[in-house]
Amino acid sequence: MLPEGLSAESLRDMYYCMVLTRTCDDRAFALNRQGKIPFAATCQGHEGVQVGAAYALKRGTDWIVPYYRDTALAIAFGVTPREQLMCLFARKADVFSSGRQFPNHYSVPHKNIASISSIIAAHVTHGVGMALAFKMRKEPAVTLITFGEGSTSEGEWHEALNFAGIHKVPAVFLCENNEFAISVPQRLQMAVENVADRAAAYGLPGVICEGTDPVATYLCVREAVERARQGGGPTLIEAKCYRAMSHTSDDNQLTYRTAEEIEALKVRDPIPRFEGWLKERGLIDDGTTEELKKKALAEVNEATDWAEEQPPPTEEDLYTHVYASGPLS
Amino acid sequence: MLPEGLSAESLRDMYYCMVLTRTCDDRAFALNRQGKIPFAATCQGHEGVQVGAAYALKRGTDWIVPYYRDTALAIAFGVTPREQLMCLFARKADVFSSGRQFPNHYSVPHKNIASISSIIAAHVTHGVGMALAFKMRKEPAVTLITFGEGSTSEGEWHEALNFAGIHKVPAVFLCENNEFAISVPQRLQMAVENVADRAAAYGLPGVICEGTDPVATYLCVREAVERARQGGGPTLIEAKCYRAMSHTSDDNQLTYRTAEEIEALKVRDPIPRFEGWLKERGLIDDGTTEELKKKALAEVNEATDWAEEQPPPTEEDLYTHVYASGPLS
Amino acid sequence: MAVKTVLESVRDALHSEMERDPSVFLMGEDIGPRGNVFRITAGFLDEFGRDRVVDTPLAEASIVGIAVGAAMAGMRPVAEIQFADFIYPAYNQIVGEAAKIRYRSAGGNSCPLVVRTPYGGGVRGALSHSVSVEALFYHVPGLKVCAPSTPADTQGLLTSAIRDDDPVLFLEHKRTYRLIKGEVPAGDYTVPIGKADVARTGKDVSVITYGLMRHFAMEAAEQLAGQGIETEVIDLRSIRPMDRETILNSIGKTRKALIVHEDQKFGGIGAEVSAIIAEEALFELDAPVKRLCGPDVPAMGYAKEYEEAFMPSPARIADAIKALADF
Amino acid sequence: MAVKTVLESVRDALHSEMERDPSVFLMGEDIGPRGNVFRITAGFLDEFGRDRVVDTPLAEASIVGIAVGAAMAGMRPVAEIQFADFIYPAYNQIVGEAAKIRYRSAGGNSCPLVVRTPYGGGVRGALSHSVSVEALFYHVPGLKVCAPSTPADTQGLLTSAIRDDDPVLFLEHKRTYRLIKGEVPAGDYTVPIGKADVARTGKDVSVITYGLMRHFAMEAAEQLAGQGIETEVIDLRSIRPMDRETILNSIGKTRKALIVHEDQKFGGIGAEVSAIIAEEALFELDAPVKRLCGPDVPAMGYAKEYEEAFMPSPARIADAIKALADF
Ligand SMILES: Cc1ncc(C[n+]2csc(CCOP(=O)(O)OP(=O)(O)O)c2C)c(N)n1
Ligand SMILES: Cc1ncc(C[n+]2csc(CCOP(=O)(O)OP(=O)(O)O)c2C)c(N)n1
Ligand SMILES: [Mg+2]
Ligand SMILES: [Mg+2]
Repeated sequence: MLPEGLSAESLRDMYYCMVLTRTCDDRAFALNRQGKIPFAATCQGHEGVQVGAAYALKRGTDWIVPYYRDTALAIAFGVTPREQLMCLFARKADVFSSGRQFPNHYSVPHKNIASISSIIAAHVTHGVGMALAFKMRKEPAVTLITFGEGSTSEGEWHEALNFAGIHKVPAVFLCENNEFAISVPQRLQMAVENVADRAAAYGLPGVICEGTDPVATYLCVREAVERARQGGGPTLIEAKCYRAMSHTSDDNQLTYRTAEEIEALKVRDPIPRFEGWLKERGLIDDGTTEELKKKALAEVNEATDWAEEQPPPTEEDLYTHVYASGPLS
Repeated sequence: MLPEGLSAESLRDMYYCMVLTRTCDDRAFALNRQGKIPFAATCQGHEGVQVGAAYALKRGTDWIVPYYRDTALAIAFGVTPREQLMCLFARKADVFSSGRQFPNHYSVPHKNIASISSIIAAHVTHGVGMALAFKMRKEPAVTLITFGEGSTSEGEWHEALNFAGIHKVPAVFLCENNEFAISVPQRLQMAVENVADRAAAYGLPGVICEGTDPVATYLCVREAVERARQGGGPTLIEAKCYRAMSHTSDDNQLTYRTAEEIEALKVRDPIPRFEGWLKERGLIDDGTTEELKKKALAEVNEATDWAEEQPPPTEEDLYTHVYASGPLS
Repeated sequence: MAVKTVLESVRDALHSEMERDPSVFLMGEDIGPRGNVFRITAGFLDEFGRDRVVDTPLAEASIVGIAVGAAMAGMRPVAEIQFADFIYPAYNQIVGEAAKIRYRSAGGNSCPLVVRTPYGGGVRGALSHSVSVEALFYHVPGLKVCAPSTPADTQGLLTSAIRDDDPVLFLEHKRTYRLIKGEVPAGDYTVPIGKADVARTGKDVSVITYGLMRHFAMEAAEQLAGQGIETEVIDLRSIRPMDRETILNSIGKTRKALIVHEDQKFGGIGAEVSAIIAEEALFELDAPVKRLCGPDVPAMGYAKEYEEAFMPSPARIADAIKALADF
Repeated sequence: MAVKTVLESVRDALHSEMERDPSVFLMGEDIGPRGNVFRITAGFLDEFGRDRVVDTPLAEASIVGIAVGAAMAGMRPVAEIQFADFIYPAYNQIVGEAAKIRYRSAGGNSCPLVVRTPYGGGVRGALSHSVSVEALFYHVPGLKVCAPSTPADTQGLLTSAIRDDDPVLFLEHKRTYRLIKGEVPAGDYTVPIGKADVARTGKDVSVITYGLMRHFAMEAAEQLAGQGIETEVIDLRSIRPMDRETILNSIGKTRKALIVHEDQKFGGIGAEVSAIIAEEALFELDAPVKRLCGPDVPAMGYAKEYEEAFMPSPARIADAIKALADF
């Protein structure tokens, strides 16, 4: 039996999203090592929660307010490999920011993806405000707001959840708990075992799911989204996942984590696990997975070559979009 | 039987503190109506929690980090009627701020009372930092940090409790819940029934006590203080009390609360209730209460006359204490 | 034309924009049943309902942050910070977020937000209810900052600010709320953001100012007129964008500049005004560019004596004008 | 004298002050096992222990707020904000609290706190890891702001900042961390807060600058020396208090001023420098007071092209000096 709401096809699509993301992610680091781009950030270990969450939303209606580690979420929500590579190369036609922001700061209004900055947790109130607007206008949309467990320490995070709980706005808060904030382990980030334990302070349900499992996350987020859509108010979901690589290409996790510890995480890799799950149910076979991996590689190769050729911003581009009325007013 | 740690004498002292505070409070509003001072803030309805809390602390060792509604706490912790009246009149020799801050912004370092501003919740991290210093220096001191229920909405409040919980600093967080933040009722401030429910988000015990009862509050704070002193970490205490008057002399609570509602609060007045409690136990009699009320009035009269005569700051005083090294550094 | 106070002009601008445009709504502390601590929005809750008059929790970062999100989703929120002294917790949302949303998304998103707040001293607001914050925000590209001083300018600029497609910090000098009365044109009245007002023409000295100090400068100018000194008074009204043209035109005429603001001198708005003049009109000057400002101490204190010593007065402004005229 | 990088000079100042004074301790994100994201405090945790090297939660307001409390209780905390772009959430604690504690308590309390943070661009830090924040803080009385540019000044001023009895915002230009090397005197070396450095003497034009731009200005000056233009380069080092005397002395000599900073122009530090000159040395000037600064756009973008277009370069500085020399 398939999980409610997911067809065999959408399960295979989810798998493909995860593979495509991994291919993009690996490409980013390869380009960084080649000296072609100065910076890369990873989502390896988070693909399950992100793809599961994306599929629980109604495309064209719901919005995502992601954070910088949400490559899989963005891709599952409609960001293309070309868009991804354009931001990696900081090209003028980069749809997210025209090469202004760091990579992975997704922003595609026509795909219902909100603009975010690098300032941790600053987007959480934005997602609440968007949900408030939907509620005021009696629109059926829900916002999914994501962040890491470290982000829950920020005062703005508290204020966002507090307001959301009082005004029962249609928002879902999804914490991708990978147990680290750069080098800081969870036990130095909070005195509770689960981020979900914080929900009680805001009168919200707090739910925990296995974040390496896209189906488990899907089911959990789906329930929360429907509750929010019905006017039942927000939910705080904690998806337990892990960070396979260093924080970004600027970090070296061996300065604060042992090689053994890192190695041991590999058994949780969401991609082979989901592959196994699909195979057990006869939804995919070795031939298909190979084919999909090849297809992803071809897509990412094409996107890389194309994006590399696109023009960078020019000096004049520095002055655009300061105000609606022009550069200096 | 007397409550643990409280002698008959200290119970009578507590009563006197409450009466003295009420006398100061009434005087402030009288001076305001007479046009002698432009501003007054009240603590009526909070005297129980404040005096109870003060008596749970070790004078000369522990510190209070109060907020602007803590007249009774300050008086019970050693602030004199003269000091109180000097700040009301904004005199140069006002020990709290030399007439720079609004009244009731207590600050008496040699009495272990920290300096606070009017910016809601900004002092909560300070109290945590002081406690951290005590812990680092292995001193036996505990900080008592107070605030209203509205203050718990601020992000800085969250950050303070989160850090305190992780590092188990010797602090006690005491919320004086009077159900209003100026005009905003608790249900628009948080989606939970009790502020104490928020403790769970920080791995702290959350305790509720009857804040109009000084003995109940004393017992509750005492336990938390001792726990903190032993290294057991902080506690969040919620003392349920009420605000008898408008927020300040600039407010008019009839714009957002009915006269009946306000009238009905009177039965909770901590002073007659505590008086009754003491009488039931034979710790005080009508003669003594009358005498103490007269004594308080005499003290406050003397302080008023004296303070009114003291010189105000001069133009040169504007420039002092900008930097340790002088006015413009 | 109706005569009203500055406070009433704020109320009227909010009221007519809320009537005109359903995407306009208000957020802030005590703006509901209490109708704001100055009673500006008294009655709004009953008229517009709880959805459009949102009494928020006591949390400034989220008052602005949630308004930013709503603005990104197509609303036109007007967020209130109860006193400018309490705006600091929202600094990240205003400076780090709102001001950069259009730029960082290369025009994909916008943030049509107004943050309005009462600022300034002279009402015995003490150390934490008297601050001037304009200099802490006017350096930020992507943000606009208004600080009008008359009822007409306040109503006209607030209306423009609400209709503006970018974030505007709208500063209302609280001493002017009830003190300053004036005529306001009826109907759909706007004043463009970025244009200064020549409040008074004169040939001897230019006073460049804004906020409460406009009124004090006008008083000083009237006094001096009796002594044969003709002062030109420029009320900037908008701090960012700043009307360089009006400033430079005036200097070209008077050849002497006095900048007056209540806010502290070092690094205040007057620094930029002076720098514009020193960069673009240096050889037109017959005297040093002078600044008469609040003193470089942390805040205005509670005691009357502190307030009086802190704030430039009409008499002190007149002295400074006279010194320049005599230069 | 040892030759070291700016980064090493920060490390050495922190290390010797921690050794010297047990009340000095560090708080910040990732300063423990990670040794700070630039590895400045690598090894400190093992040497000084968890009590004195506190890896905090991800929450800037409390990093500063808790440090303020500890400072009030007699400690000398050095709080780190990982990048200056993340300082905004702590604005209330720095501007509203730390800067006012001495004043508001009439000397009863003090706040010997250092907040240090890497700022500035040129390292492909993109929109949120490149900001210059000095102009958002230097207006605040009660606060001191340092922005040194050489290893010696960095070590000497950071040592002074830690020993100072008032709060100091200490800005480290992140591009200088590994780029700039120089000699630092051995032993207990301090540089007084509030004194500028005449980095180069000259008679034709004064360049007043600080941070990375000091080095770019020196490059430009060297180039021009070959063409017979003698540039005086003033490195402010401290932004508040600002060394008016050194600025004015230099203007008295060269009669021409160019102010250079990477931060945006409108309302930047250059405004105050220019205003000081226009107020006190107007008749000594032979040319308008010029400012060469970052452009008035919200931020430095990620693409190399944005960075290059944003930042003043030695070549652009040389052009501006030449234009003034020729004036
Ligand atoms: C306000 C702010 N402070 C600090 C940083 C630096 N920083 C970037 S990511 C990060 C850790 C975030 O951890 P978490 O929220 O758990 O997300 P994760 O990266 O683990 O997915 C930090 C400290 C920042 N970007 N913004
Ligand atoms: C940061 C900040 N925001 C707003 C205010 C204005 N203000 C002063 S007291 C108050 C209400 C506080 O309510 P609560 O914390 O419940 O304390 P209470 O006054 O009820 O004792 C408000 C909104 C302020 N002083 N500081
Ligand atoms: Mg994490
Ligand atoms: Mg309250």
